[in-house]
Amino acid sequence: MSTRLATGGRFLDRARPVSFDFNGKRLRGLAGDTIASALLANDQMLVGRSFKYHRPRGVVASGAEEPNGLVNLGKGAKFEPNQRVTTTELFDGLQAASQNHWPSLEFDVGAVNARLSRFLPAGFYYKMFIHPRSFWKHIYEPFIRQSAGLGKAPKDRDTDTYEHFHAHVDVLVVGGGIAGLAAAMAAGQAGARVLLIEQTAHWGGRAGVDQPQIDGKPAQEWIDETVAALGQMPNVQMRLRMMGAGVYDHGYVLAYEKLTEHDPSLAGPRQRLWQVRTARVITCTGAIERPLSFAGNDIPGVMLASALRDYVVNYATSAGDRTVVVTNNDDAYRTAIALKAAGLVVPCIVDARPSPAGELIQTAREMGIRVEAGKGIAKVKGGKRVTGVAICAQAGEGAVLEEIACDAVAMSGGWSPVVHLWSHCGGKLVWDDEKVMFRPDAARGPTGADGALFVLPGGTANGALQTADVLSDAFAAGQAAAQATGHKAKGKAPAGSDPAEGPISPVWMMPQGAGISLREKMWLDYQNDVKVSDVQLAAREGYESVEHAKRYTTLGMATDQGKLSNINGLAVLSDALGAAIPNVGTTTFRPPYTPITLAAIAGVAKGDLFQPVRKTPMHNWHAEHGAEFEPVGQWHRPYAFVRKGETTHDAVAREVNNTRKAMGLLDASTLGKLIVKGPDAGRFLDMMYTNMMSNLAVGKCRYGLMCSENGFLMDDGVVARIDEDTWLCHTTTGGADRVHAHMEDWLQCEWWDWKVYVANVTEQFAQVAVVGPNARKLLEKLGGMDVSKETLPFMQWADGTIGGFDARVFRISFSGELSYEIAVPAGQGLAFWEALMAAGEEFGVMPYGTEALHIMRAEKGFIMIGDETDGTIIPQDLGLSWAISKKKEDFLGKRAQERSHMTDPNRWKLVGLETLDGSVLPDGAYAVASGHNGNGQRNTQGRVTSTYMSPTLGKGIAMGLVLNGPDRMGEVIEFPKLDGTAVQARIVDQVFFDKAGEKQNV
Amino acid sequence: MLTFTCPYCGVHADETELAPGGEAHLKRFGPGSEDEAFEDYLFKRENPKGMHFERWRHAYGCGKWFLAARCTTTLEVFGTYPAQTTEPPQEIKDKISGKRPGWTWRLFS
Amino acid sequence: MSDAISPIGDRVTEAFVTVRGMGPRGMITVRGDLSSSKLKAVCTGLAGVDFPKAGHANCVGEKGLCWMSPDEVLILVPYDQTAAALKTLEQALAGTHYMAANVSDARALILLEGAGGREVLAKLAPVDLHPDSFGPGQFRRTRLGQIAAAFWMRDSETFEVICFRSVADYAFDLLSASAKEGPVGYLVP
Amino acid sequence: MPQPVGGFALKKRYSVFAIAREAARHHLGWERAWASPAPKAKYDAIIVGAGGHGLATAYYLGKNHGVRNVAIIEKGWLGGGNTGRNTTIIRSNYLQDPSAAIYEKSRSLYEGLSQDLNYNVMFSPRGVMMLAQTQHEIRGYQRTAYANKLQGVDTEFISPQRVKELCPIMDIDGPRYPVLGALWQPRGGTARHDAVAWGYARACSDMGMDIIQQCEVTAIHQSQGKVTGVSTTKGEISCDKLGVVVAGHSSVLAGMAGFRLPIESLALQALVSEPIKPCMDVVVMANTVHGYMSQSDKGEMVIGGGTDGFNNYTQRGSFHHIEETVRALVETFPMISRLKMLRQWGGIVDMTGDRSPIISKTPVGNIFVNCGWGTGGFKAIPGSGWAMAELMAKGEPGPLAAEFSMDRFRAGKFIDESVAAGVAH
Ligand SMILES: Cc1cc2nc3c(=O)[nH]c(=O)nc-3n(C[C@H](O)[C@H](O)[C@H](O)COP(=O)(O)OP(=O)(O)OC[C@H]3O[C@@H](n4cnc5c(N)ncnc54)[C@H](O)[C@@H]3O)c2cc1C
Ligand SMILES: NC(=O)c1ccc[n+]([C@@H]2O[C@H](COP(=O)([O-])OP(=O)(O)OC[C@H]3O[C@@H](n4cnc5c(N)ncnc54)[C@H](O)[C@@H]3O)[C@@H](O)[C@H]2O)c1
Ligand SMILES: Cc1cc2nc3c(=O)[nH]c(=O)nc-3n(C[C@H](O)[C@H](O)[C@H](O)COP(=O)(O)O)c2cc1C
Ligand SMILES: [Zn+2]
Repeated sequence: MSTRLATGGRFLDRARPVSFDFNGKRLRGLAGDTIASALLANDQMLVGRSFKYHRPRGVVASGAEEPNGLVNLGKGAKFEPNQRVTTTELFDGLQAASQNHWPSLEFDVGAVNARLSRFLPAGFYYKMFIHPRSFWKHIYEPFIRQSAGLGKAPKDRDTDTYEHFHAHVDVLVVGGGIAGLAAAMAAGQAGARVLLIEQTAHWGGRAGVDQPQIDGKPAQEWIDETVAALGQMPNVQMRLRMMGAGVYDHGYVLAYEKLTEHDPSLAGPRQRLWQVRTARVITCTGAIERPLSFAGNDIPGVMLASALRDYVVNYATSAGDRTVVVTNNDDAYRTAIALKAAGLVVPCIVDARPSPAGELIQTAREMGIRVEAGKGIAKVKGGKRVTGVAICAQAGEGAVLEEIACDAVAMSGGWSPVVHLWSHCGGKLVWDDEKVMFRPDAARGPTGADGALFVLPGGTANGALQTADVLSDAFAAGQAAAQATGHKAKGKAPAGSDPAEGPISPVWMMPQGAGISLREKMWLDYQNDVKVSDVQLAAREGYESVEHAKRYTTLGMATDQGKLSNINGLAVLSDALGAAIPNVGTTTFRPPYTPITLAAIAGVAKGDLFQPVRKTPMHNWHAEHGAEFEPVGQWHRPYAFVRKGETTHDAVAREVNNTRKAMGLLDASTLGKLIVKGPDAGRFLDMMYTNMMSNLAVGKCRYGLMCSENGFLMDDGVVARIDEDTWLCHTTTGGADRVHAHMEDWLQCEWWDWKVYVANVTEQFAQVAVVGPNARKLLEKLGGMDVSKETLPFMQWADGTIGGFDARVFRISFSGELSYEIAVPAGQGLAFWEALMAAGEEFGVMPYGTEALHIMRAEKGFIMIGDETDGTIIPQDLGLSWAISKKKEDFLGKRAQERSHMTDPNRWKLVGLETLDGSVLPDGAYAVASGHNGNGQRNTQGRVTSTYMSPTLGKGIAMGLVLNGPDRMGEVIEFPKLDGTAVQARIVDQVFFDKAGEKQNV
Repeated sequence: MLTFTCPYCGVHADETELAPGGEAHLKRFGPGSEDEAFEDYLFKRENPKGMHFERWRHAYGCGKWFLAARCTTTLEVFGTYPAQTTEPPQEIKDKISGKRPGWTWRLFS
Repeated sequence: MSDAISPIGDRVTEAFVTVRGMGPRGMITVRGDLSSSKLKAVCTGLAGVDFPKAGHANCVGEKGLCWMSPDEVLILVPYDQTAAALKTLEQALAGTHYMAANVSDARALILLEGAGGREVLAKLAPVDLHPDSFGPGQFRRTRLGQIAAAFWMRDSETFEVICFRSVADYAFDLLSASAKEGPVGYLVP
Repeated sequence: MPQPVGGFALKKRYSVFAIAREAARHHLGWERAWASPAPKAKYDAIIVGAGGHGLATAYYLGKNHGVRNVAIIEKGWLGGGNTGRNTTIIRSNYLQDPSAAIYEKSRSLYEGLSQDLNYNVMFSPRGVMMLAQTQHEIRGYQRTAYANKLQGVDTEFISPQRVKELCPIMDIDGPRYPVLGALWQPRGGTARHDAVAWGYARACSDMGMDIIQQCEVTAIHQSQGKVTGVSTTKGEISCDKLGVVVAGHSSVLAGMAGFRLPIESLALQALVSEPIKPCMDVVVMANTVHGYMSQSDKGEMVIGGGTDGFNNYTQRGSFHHIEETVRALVETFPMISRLKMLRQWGGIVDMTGDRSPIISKTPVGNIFVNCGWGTGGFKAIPGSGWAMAELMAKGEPGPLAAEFSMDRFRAGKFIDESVAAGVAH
């Protein structure tokens, strides 16, 4: 049974007991525990069920590599699935529940899959569920999906907060083991700006458990001194609970800091996502121990040897009373020694090597531990818990030599350096035959913006296993990184020493000649239930590439990303293919190193801060006066001002009618305003616009069209000539930034010798359109400048004051009414608006929104960018040829408009459309033509681009693009509706209201 | 996540401060040009696997367009230079030649 | 004429850094040949400070000059002096190729007060704000979260941040949220 | 079904009975899904690129046109390009006629593909919705719905309430972009991407075609304006016809043949969350905020967004796109906030000047290209293969491919889908 030992536990604070909940049971732990250590201390070996077969699962590891110990953590807004028990620190009141079982962890109906496992080998679903076709959607897939997933889906909205942080350093050291500490020391001493991060809550890594000698002292002493010394260096920053999540190109590293989740009493954000820019990254990420593949290696109680040791030393927790150790290397003997030293029983060390003989073996033997050399495990006995092992000769087929009763098995298949961060940006690996591992290939590392290697591995992560090598390697990496960033290396590497170790021997299967029934019980990927036999099946079926084998079997695709299984799996694959391991290669390492929350990625950008809202100076007034806002780009514009008791539709109709009969105010501040100035400004605008702008007289306005170089209409607006070399260009609301960038692009990159400056002054001004028959009366009442027809005729502008406000007044109209657009400094926008509203009361003033604006322009047959245009329309399609200068040799889009498809007489052209019954044509509807095309699609001859119920005319009006439309006035065409019926509409002139323009030219 | 040094303001800018602008050194073809030349100018792209010359705008900074010599497989940046030129500076070409002997890109080498 | 309203008004968030909305400030964008002595002279005359070098700002009180780009400088003056300053510019530069635009109302100004201002900004901007890399005198145009912004340091504990008027609320809320989340303990001990 | 041709025996069929039979002998009797032969000296047709499109082209060349002396040459492992790394969305609710035609052909072929290939590609017609979150999008999608009706594509514009019913985990009242409706294609969905490649590969191999992996085409040879063969890392191979179907590498292959394409190769990224129990039964695309999400049959949330803006051949992208996408989806689906990103990756997509694909003859005789599927070609695999096979077999495009020829750029005859306010996945 697993239990808490009476003494010891480096991380524990025995004075601070905590209580927590597991599957509704109240359990006790100690401050300093992880959930895993606390569960083990409570003899809770069973922690979950596997994905496919629902096999019982116990903790196997003690860190980030854990595949099994995943729980649903917390409740309500704090609920989180798939939380790893080995990396979750315990706190008082923590609530955890195991996953993937029904009705309970102990009795899981899904476990029937394990009995059926013979029928569910790798890739079974590709071969099954094919017939009959209709069964897939209704029977097969629902069945498969039901068994999907591990943790439960959260239900509530997360109430925690998250943030980002940008840091810039010379050297980022990832991993706070002795290697990381040494590397940081080397870089720090040299004067580089260093950030050292460690994913756990403790510095020192494995050395804290194994306690080699460093600089002649016990490792712990050296660790404490070094941490203190680094803490004193102003150029070194150190942070715990911060994981190096991903290395990206050009020295960008994502790091994930857990701030409060280990202690609910802390305030502040839950997690912080660091975006680090660094010249060099040193990965001192250590190594991960590999499991061994023997039958029954997934039974709870079979654990990594290093993990058993960690639990005893760090958490004073034993996984069992009697632990059999099985290994192919010396390091596992440390576990036997540690267990024995803690007073636990180690009945036997089963060593696959024929004649192991290092110092550690000596020590173990001296302690009286039995060592069985050349042996392997034939089979682990037990169901939800190990009860014993059968041992056999490693060289044979698994004939049982002896059964040994035990309640835990410590396995070690050797160590794999953590090369993830090295590999994220393309770092390659080399296979080390002697150490039986992939380690970073210094000659083929990830290179940065300058073409130099920017990730440097250090210590165990670089394949060094002995402490002396670990320290010198990491220190050298630290110095190299400092030198690369312009610092002078100083100091010398700390000296480490630990017992000399004998060679490891590669063991990919135990016993070596295991038959198929044993291989079907050897797990590689515990979470996804991938076994040795599955990988062999993949190889047999031709899924020979390691990537095919991965995808076919799902090996390494679970939440642990194969940290334990990948190397074992590819060794099995290469064996099955008869190929060398390095020729088979690994799968691709991808960020993040361990999973990070989506919330941390989003950071503060949620709710109100999700995206910026652009507001006009009058925004709050609108909000207080019933505005329903519409997003236009990031702007919020009032769609309509809805009064009590009105529908939005009513409000729009009222706004239109009132504007046409009395007067309306439109907040037009969002329209883009670009000043274009310089001796070449006229020439430049002649290139930008299809019309001629250079000959516009000072004081006058002209409506202009702007096309992309590809010929399509991209923006429109009124251009005013301010003085001899200054023009003011208005753009659409969404267009200001785009058009500004477009102008700068051409000026800077094509006509850079032209003397023109452009400034975007959109936000300098609040702009109000005063529209309607009473518009002039209102302005005259406010007074200050002459706005009469004579002084300020249509399509002119003037500067002056109105009601005391500095104003620039444009006489332009997008509604067909008498209309002034008045710009005042934005800071006075609200006051100006309020002044207009107050003074306008006697003239029936009302604000109107974008929908009324749209309707009024449609009644007048004016086009709207984004309605009549969609990125495929040229001005010629819209009857705007009058706005395309024939005199100009060139303008942007002119050449494109000469292409054969652009001059095709069969292009659809803009017309007005009027339903025969006065109804509103459906928006976006197509007009059908007879017959079908070569693909069996109904032929069409036009489509609706804008359509409204006109409050002015009391009937539906529309515009649309129709084949030869302008030549077909009066003809009736048919628009099918979605319900199967159709609407008939007549082709008419697109100007529905005041064709003569009598209302605006007053 | 690329970084470039803006040749105008000297800021070592993060990709998120920049706007990408596609292939550099395009020669404009206007009215009267051949269909093929115009098509090439607007659409046909080098899109090389290797050395490339491209446009970036320091959009969140000084607002200037600049050009960069960058490898599309290693993402190494060989230099940035102002957009007011029809050819990469010799110094950058030399630097590329040092590391990628025999490179060519359109008419440059 | 009524008083100009600054987009943020006098909003204040008190946290480990105080985020303070500022009243209107006179700002004139000048584009032209920054090497011209005429242009330099009129700018320095108006702002009462030396002409800044690339990437820098010289600001004293409400006045100052900020280097925006190789052909653009931003002149800061008290809000009510803007019109006069523009006139001066126009007179001095008449006949040369330049542009001067009043952008006072197009911008919002926010103050960050407290030693932690560096960290508040580093939560939002991809800029090296380490004291060795950024200090008083320097000027940076960049992004804050999802918007364009620029900042400089009035003194070692005060940042002045400018952004566009329309997103002033977003900028203020973003800076406030960052301030409220507390210090990071990285750039500021 | 593929018919046996002289000398080739049909593989053992996959079925539940076959599984039961094999279970009894521990699955030791399964045969290879496809052969790994050495290249022959000459083929009637060579397809470069064993992605979905290349394999489907080969398959329909054999099945529909009886051309079976075919090699499919792949520089890596088959299906390892974009076919093996996409977010698997299948839909055909495109706006423009040529697009709707080919994508709908494709979608309908997907419906019977598992049976056709005798390989379960797990096509899951669970429904795809494209959210309308602005007035502009409503109008764009309504227009698409009208167009689809006439194109024979079954779509519908649905209300926010219906959106919520179909996808209860969505916040349709988000403060920034409330959901105003959606374009809903009930028979759109997803398929198991790898299986599509593997199923086609198995069927091609079954017809006697050679799939040659780990073999890179390094040069293209021509004589008198016509293709004669290719050089590869496994030697010289002759052919009468060459199909270039290499997605992100199209410009490289075109360069070998001496012409340029209107294509740029950009990185497109995707990510998956850790697996959770089923909570989302439809595919949702939110184009205003730039993100889309579905839940795989294994339980992960499969997420994608926009492309990087610079040419890139690394299969890695810039993190800020992931940030933007995740931000959008956390806002749209608040319950995913505490889920974790398990893995992110990228693919090299081939973007054309109008964002629509190219299935075309080229300046060189008997070289045909199929490319430009960009961010949205997984859904097109069967239809594209069908159309490309017809083009290669007959030398002239059929109606499905006709409009996708590369001279459309010269004429200015674009097939622009972005007009319907959509991104193309
Ligand atoms: C992240 C991401 C998400 C996507 N999401 C979707 C989606 O949801 N829905 C959708 O419909 N589409 C999606 N797509 C697009 C879709 O994946 C592609 O359009 C489609 O897979 C292209 O298939 P293909 O066969 O043309 O290309 P690929 O699958 O890329 O195949 C091309 C093959 O050519 C090989 N090749 C290249 N050069 C050579 C050479 N010289 N010699 C030999 N072989 C060579 C490559 O190795 C590769 O295997 C997505 C793409 C990505 C990257
Ligand atoms: N003899 C053997 O077989 C053997 C095997 C392994 C280790 N060791 C010994 O263990 C010690 C190893 O020292 P080391 O410092 O190289 O490794 P380590 O494992 O002690 O330290 C690595 C540290 O990096 C952290 N880490 C890993 N990935 C991270 C990430 N992405 N972000 C943040 N932190 C991360 C880990 O939590 C750990 O604390 C040496 O004493 C060595 O001799 C010996
Ligand atoms: C639809 C889909 C679902 C995926 N699900 C998983 C998954 O559950 N676990 C996993 O590790 N990877 C998953 N992946 C990602 C792949 O592991 C891999 O990253 C991707 O295919 C790109 O290949 P590469 O990373 O090897 O370059 C998935 C990919 C796709 C396209
Ligand atoms: Zn710059």
